[in-house]
Amino acid sequence: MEMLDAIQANLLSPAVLFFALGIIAALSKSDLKFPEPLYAGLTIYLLVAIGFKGGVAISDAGLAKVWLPSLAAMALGAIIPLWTYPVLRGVGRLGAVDAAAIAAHYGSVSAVTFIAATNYLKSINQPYEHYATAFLAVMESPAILVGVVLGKLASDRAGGATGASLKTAMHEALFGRSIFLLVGALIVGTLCGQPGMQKVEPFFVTPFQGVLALFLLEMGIVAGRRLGDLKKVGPFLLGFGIVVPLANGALGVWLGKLTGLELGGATLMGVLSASASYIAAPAAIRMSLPEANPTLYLTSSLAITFPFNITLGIPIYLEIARKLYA
Amino acid sequence: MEMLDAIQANLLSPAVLFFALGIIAALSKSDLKFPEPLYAGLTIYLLVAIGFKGGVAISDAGLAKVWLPSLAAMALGAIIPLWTYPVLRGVGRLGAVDAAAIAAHYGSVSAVTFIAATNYLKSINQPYEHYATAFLAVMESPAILVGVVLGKLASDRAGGATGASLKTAMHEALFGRSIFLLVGALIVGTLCGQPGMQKVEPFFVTPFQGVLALFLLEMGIVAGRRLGDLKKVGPFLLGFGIVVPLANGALGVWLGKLTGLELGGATLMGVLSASASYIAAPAAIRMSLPEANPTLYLTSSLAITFPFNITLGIPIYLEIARKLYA
Amino acid sequence: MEMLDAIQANLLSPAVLFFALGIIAALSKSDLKFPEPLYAGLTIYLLVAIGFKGGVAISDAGLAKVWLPSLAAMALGAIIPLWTYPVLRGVGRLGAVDAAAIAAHYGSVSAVTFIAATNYLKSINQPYEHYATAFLAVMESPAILVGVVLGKLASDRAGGATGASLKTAMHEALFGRSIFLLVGALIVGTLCGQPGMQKVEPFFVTPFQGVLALFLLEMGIVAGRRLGDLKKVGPFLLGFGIVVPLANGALGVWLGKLTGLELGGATLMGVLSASASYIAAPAAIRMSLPEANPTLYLTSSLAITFPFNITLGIPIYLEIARKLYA
Amino acid sequence: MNTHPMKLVTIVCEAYAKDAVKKLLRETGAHGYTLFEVEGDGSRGERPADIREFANIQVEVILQPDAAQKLLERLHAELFPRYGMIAFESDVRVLRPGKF
Amino acid sequence: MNTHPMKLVTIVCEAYAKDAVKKLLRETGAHGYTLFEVEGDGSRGERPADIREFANIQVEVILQPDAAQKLLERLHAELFPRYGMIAFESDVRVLRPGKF
Amino acid sequence: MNTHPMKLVTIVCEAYAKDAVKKLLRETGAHGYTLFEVEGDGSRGERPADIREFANIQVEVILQPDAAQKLLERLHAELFPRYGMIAFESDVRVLRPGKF
Ligand SMILES: Nc1ncnc2c1ncn2[C@@H]1O[C@H](COP(=O)(O)O)[C@@H](O)[C@H]1O
Ligand SMILES: Nc1ncnc2c1ncn2[C@@H]1O[C@H](COP(=O)(O)O)[C@@H](O)[C@H]1O
Ligand SMILES: Nc1ncnc2c1ncn2[C@@H]1O[C@H](COP(=O)(O)O)[C@@H](O)[C@H]1O
Ligand code: NA
Ligand code: NA
Ligand code: NA
Repeated sequence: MEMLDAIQANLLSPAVLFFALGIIAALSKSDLKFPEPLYAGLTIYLLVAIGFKGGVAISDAGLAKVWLPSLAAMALGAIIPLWTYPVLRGVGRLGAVDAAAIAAHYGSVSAVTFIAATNYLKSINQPYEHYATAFLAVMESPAILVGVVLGKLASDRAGGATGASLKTAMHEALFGRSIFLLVGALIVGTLCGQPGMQKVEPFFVTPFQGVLALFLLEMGIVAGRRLGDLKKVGPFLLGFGIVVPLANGALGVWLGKLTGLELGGATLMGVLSASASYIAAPAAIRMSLPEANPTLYLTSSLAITFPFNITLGIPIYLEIARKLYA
Repeated sequence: MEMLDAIQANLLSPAVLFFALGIIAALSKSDLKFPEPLYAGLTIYLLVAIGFKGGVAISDAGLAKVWLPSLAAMALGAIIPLWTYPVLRGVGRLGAVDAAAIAAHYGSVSAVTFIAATNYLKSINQPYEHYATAFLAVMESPAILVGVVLGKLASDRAGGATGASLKTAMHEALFGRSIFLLVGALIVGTLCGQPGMQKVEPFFVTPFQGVLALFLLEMGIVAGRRLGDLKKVGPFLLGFGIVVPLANGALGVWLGKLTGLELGGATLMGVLSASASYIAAPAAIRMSLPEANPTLYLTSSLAITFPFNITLGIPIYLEIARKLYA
Repeated sequence: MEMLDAIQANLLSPAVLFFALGIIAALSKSDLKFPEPLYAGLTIYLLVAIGFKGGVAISDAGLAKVWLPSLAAMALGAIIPLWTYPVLRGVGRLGAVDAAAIAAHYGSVSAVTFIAATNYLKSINQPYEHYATAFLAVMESPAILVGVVLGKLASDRAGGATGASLKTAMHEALFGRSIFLLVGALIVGTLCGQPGMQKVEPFFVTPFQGVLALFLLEMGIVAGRRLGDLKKVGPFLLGFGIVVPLANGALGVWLGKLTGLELGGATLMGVLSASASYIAAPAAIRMSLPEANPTLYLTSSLAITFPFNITLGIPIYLEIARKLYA
Repeated sequence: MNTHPMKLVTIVCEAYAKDAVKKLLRETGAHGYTLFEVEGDGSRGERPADIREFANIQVEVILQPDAAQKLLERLHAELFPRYGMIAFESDVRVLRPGKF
Repeated sequence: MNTHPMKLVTIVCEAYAKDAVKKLLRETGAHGYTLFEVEGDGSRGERPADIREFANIQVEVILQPDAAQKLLERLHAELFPRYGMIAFESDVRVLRPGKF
Repeated sequence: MNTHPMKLVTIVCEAYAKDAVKKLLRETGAHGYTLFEVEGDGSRGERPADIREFANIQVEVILQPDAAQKLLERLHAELFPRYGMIAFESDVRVLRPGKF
């Protein structure tokens, strides 16, 4: 009952409704389209804003509180590909490289899903540790590296076309633009603290939720365009894209509790664990494992898991956390 | 006297002054230019913001209040091409297809003019029905459809080159990006209501007037570039572009009063009626009536009627409303 | 001691830290890049906002207060190329056209440096005359014209390839987009005054510091990319790019005091005098003195003087002012 | 490495003609196309490309010679009268002729 | 459908040369041109195209052969010494020779 | 004014291949290149170019004939299997052959 209310509250938020509007735009073949620089600008804004806010929160809370759950988040990112890879191989009957690529996406994280979750918590007045952004920042890269290594091993065994070296993959995983912006802004925020925040708050904090709503309109268009690919990926990935996030979400919440987070923070750890990357991971994978089929990993992360998480997933992970903390 | 004051207040607003600055930029051949994605981004912002605000206003006021004047607005949009077409043919001696195209533009509406009018009313503390955005949303399409049908009939009779089918025109008139954004955001706003508004207000409402001022700078550049075409369109269209808005403005105000609007809402209905489209209509007409000469309809709507309305027209339509409500 | 604190406060501001982050992005070969329209959009926003604010300040203060220091600023802009040119020729052993080009850049001004300085003064609660933007507006062009004339004379003597005429240079120096925006917005602000300001404040004033921080991230990337050219320009220009701003800064502060400014305004006059143009001047010089080597003037203004000023220079010029006003 | 002769047809037109051109490409058997926004000037005046009403695009398509011929013919008959556009053909050589 | 031989001259240059190139086009009798922004690398280093100071454009113009020859000559004499640029010529075929 | 024959190689590929293509250009001796973003459609489906994951670029490079041959060979052997791309060659004439 309570959970249905929670889901309904989420579905009627501007962010989710604009996301739905974007999907309708794509399906109705409207010529509505965000020019690439606008998309890039909104992405930069969201990443810098969330990173900066998180950094200020770290400077408020002190590193002592942050390091343990951050370490757990990194471990989580590395472990997820290790358990999903055999599932994709064994149950899904996917090729080794495709399995590694998809596993990397689900171990990595989606910043927009995280942002939507913080907004949701805020809107229902559920407090959370603001430094949770640190988990987002450290969780993007490890899974990508693990996934690329898995794929390289498989593709070497098969003597397949070799993509860029592991070094390129590491550079992309550590200096790729989304990670660079997030980690960079986090550090800037930590150095500035509250005095810096006061200066930039009216730009980076106050209008943030509105910008997110506008951005989700574009994300809806992008995801909607891929809906046609759902038949190409088959029923296994469709199920995978919903069941695996639920499992990872529960795992993340539990680990959050274990490492001392409050209910809000553990929910966010669950959301991160459940989310799949569609910006950083595709870029790194496309360059390091070019033999992997982009339709498979992009469709599952962008057209299945992302919409699932921002509509139903987020309230569900909160509910799991509530059960665990009850 | 009072009207001169009203006009002066409008002329000295940042929005109108920035519009003038844009015209000067074009005339002085400054290399100032907004890149297309910036123009697109500002348009998306303005349409989403105004649509969302209107939707929230509908959810506040209830559909019962909104449906009758909205229906009147639709009818108005369909009627204007029907009376201006014979004028353009008979008095202006224009070809059938050109007449139909221009008639469609004047029946349809300019969202930016409407936005400028709401800002003007706000700045002089004249209350208005915020759900008036609904009239804007429903008034864009009907005139385009009527105009295309008029043009098709004429061009079939003449055996002229046939453009895209009426179906294409309808798709463009209903799913073209500006209408889609406006109607979509209106529905999102209606579904969200005040709780949604609270989240996005600092982005969609607070900075709105400033964004409009910046956008009008670009509109000034665009309109200014077309001023050179004024000699191409001849004195008839020059007069048409000022007299017809005045007539339509009065018609709109009167219809607004008839359907139960207050003074502010009736003024806005007048503004909509008086305004000519330069985004949605050109796109639909270019595709459905390609034989129509774009110089004629773009110059009259963009370089004559638009500047007239946002400088002198708006205060005049308010004055007409005041007379009618006195 | 106090000065070290002042420098530290500046270095830990979000704006300067984001600038540093941009440099790191360039050096670490991250693929982070602002699309050109985003850069253009941020530039337009900053120039319009600062110009508008300055114009409103003029309308508050009255022209009587503004004209004398503005005239001094113009003279300063014209004099700087006249004294730096012989230095560049004699000490730096640069060719006549290159010397003229560089001299023009140091006589002209950097709007972003000015904006960073006003933010700095605000953050340490140092009051300043807000109409100082007027000095920024009038100081961009004179130096460019003087520099072009110096270069033309030299290149005529040498019978070199002739660029565009002096007329083109004047048009660019007076109607080039950055100057046009700044002067235009200043006039709009003067005409609107406080009533206009109230409407657009939430867009042009409140989020301003945050936008500046984001913009400096991009400026860091742009400057960072040119760091590799430092070896090409040689030790003379390296020293020139730091010593000359210090000299000009002191000169500007002194002239500010002479023409009746308070401590804050004189500091800003010093900052303007010390800053070197990297937007308006390069455009005008490239067209009027195409024989001049862009690596020399762009690297010294963008990769030496600009970073120096926004990190160390601004607090130093304030300190000079404090000494002078003590 | 053998290269195979093929035709490159380039079309510069107002952006409103995009759907009509794409449709024609499909009908004349093109297996792909490449497209980008351009500014331009011609008999219909400047197209400064900063707002959609004046936007211009360039479409490039590689085709078998006879398909190119057919495309040009239909462009001339069906689209030239309706839209501001130019089209021209040139010779190129590709590596995988089966792809086009 | 008959096609007629014509020359396509392509110029890649820094954006600051835009006005000078346009002027030259007018003077050599071009009836139109097409232009777009590009990134590039060459003897004058990379032009990453994200700020105006490093912007690059590509200009394409279709001309009668002798006009093309004249354009190339004047580019070589007047603009090559002043701006970072390259230019090349190729053969194309058009449908309406009178238009160019 | 004498013009000199040279080859223009055009590559249309997904943006992720950018670094690999640039590397190949360097290795085959190109002295420069020109590059811009494009939309496209082909055997791998539409690339609407509004987000980076679906971005497409066009690279144009002028080369000596033998360098062009080598570039095409290596593209075919090394990059065609890995990325969505097409490449073609055409004849152009330049003014300063030493530059390329
Ligand atoms: N001679 C030409 N060379 C290159 N492009 C041209 C030429 N003439 C026209 N164009 C392009 O084709 C578009 C439509 O041409 P028009 O219908 O003549 O205005 C123009 O906007 C230009 O982009
Ligand atoms: N070999 C080449 N192939 C294609 N484009 C080139 C080549 N060389 C130079 N360019 C283009 O021409 C511009 C100016 O060349 P440059 O003056 O050599 O720096 C470069 O930025 C490139 O866009
Ligand atoms: N026949 C063609 N003509 C022009 N461009 C093409 C053609 N086929 C493919 N392309 C371009 O090459 C890209 C990659 O092609 P593909 O690997 O076939 O999807 C496409 O996105 C198009 O931009
Ligand atoms: Na995850
Ligand atoms: Na109307
Ligand atoms: Na200066």
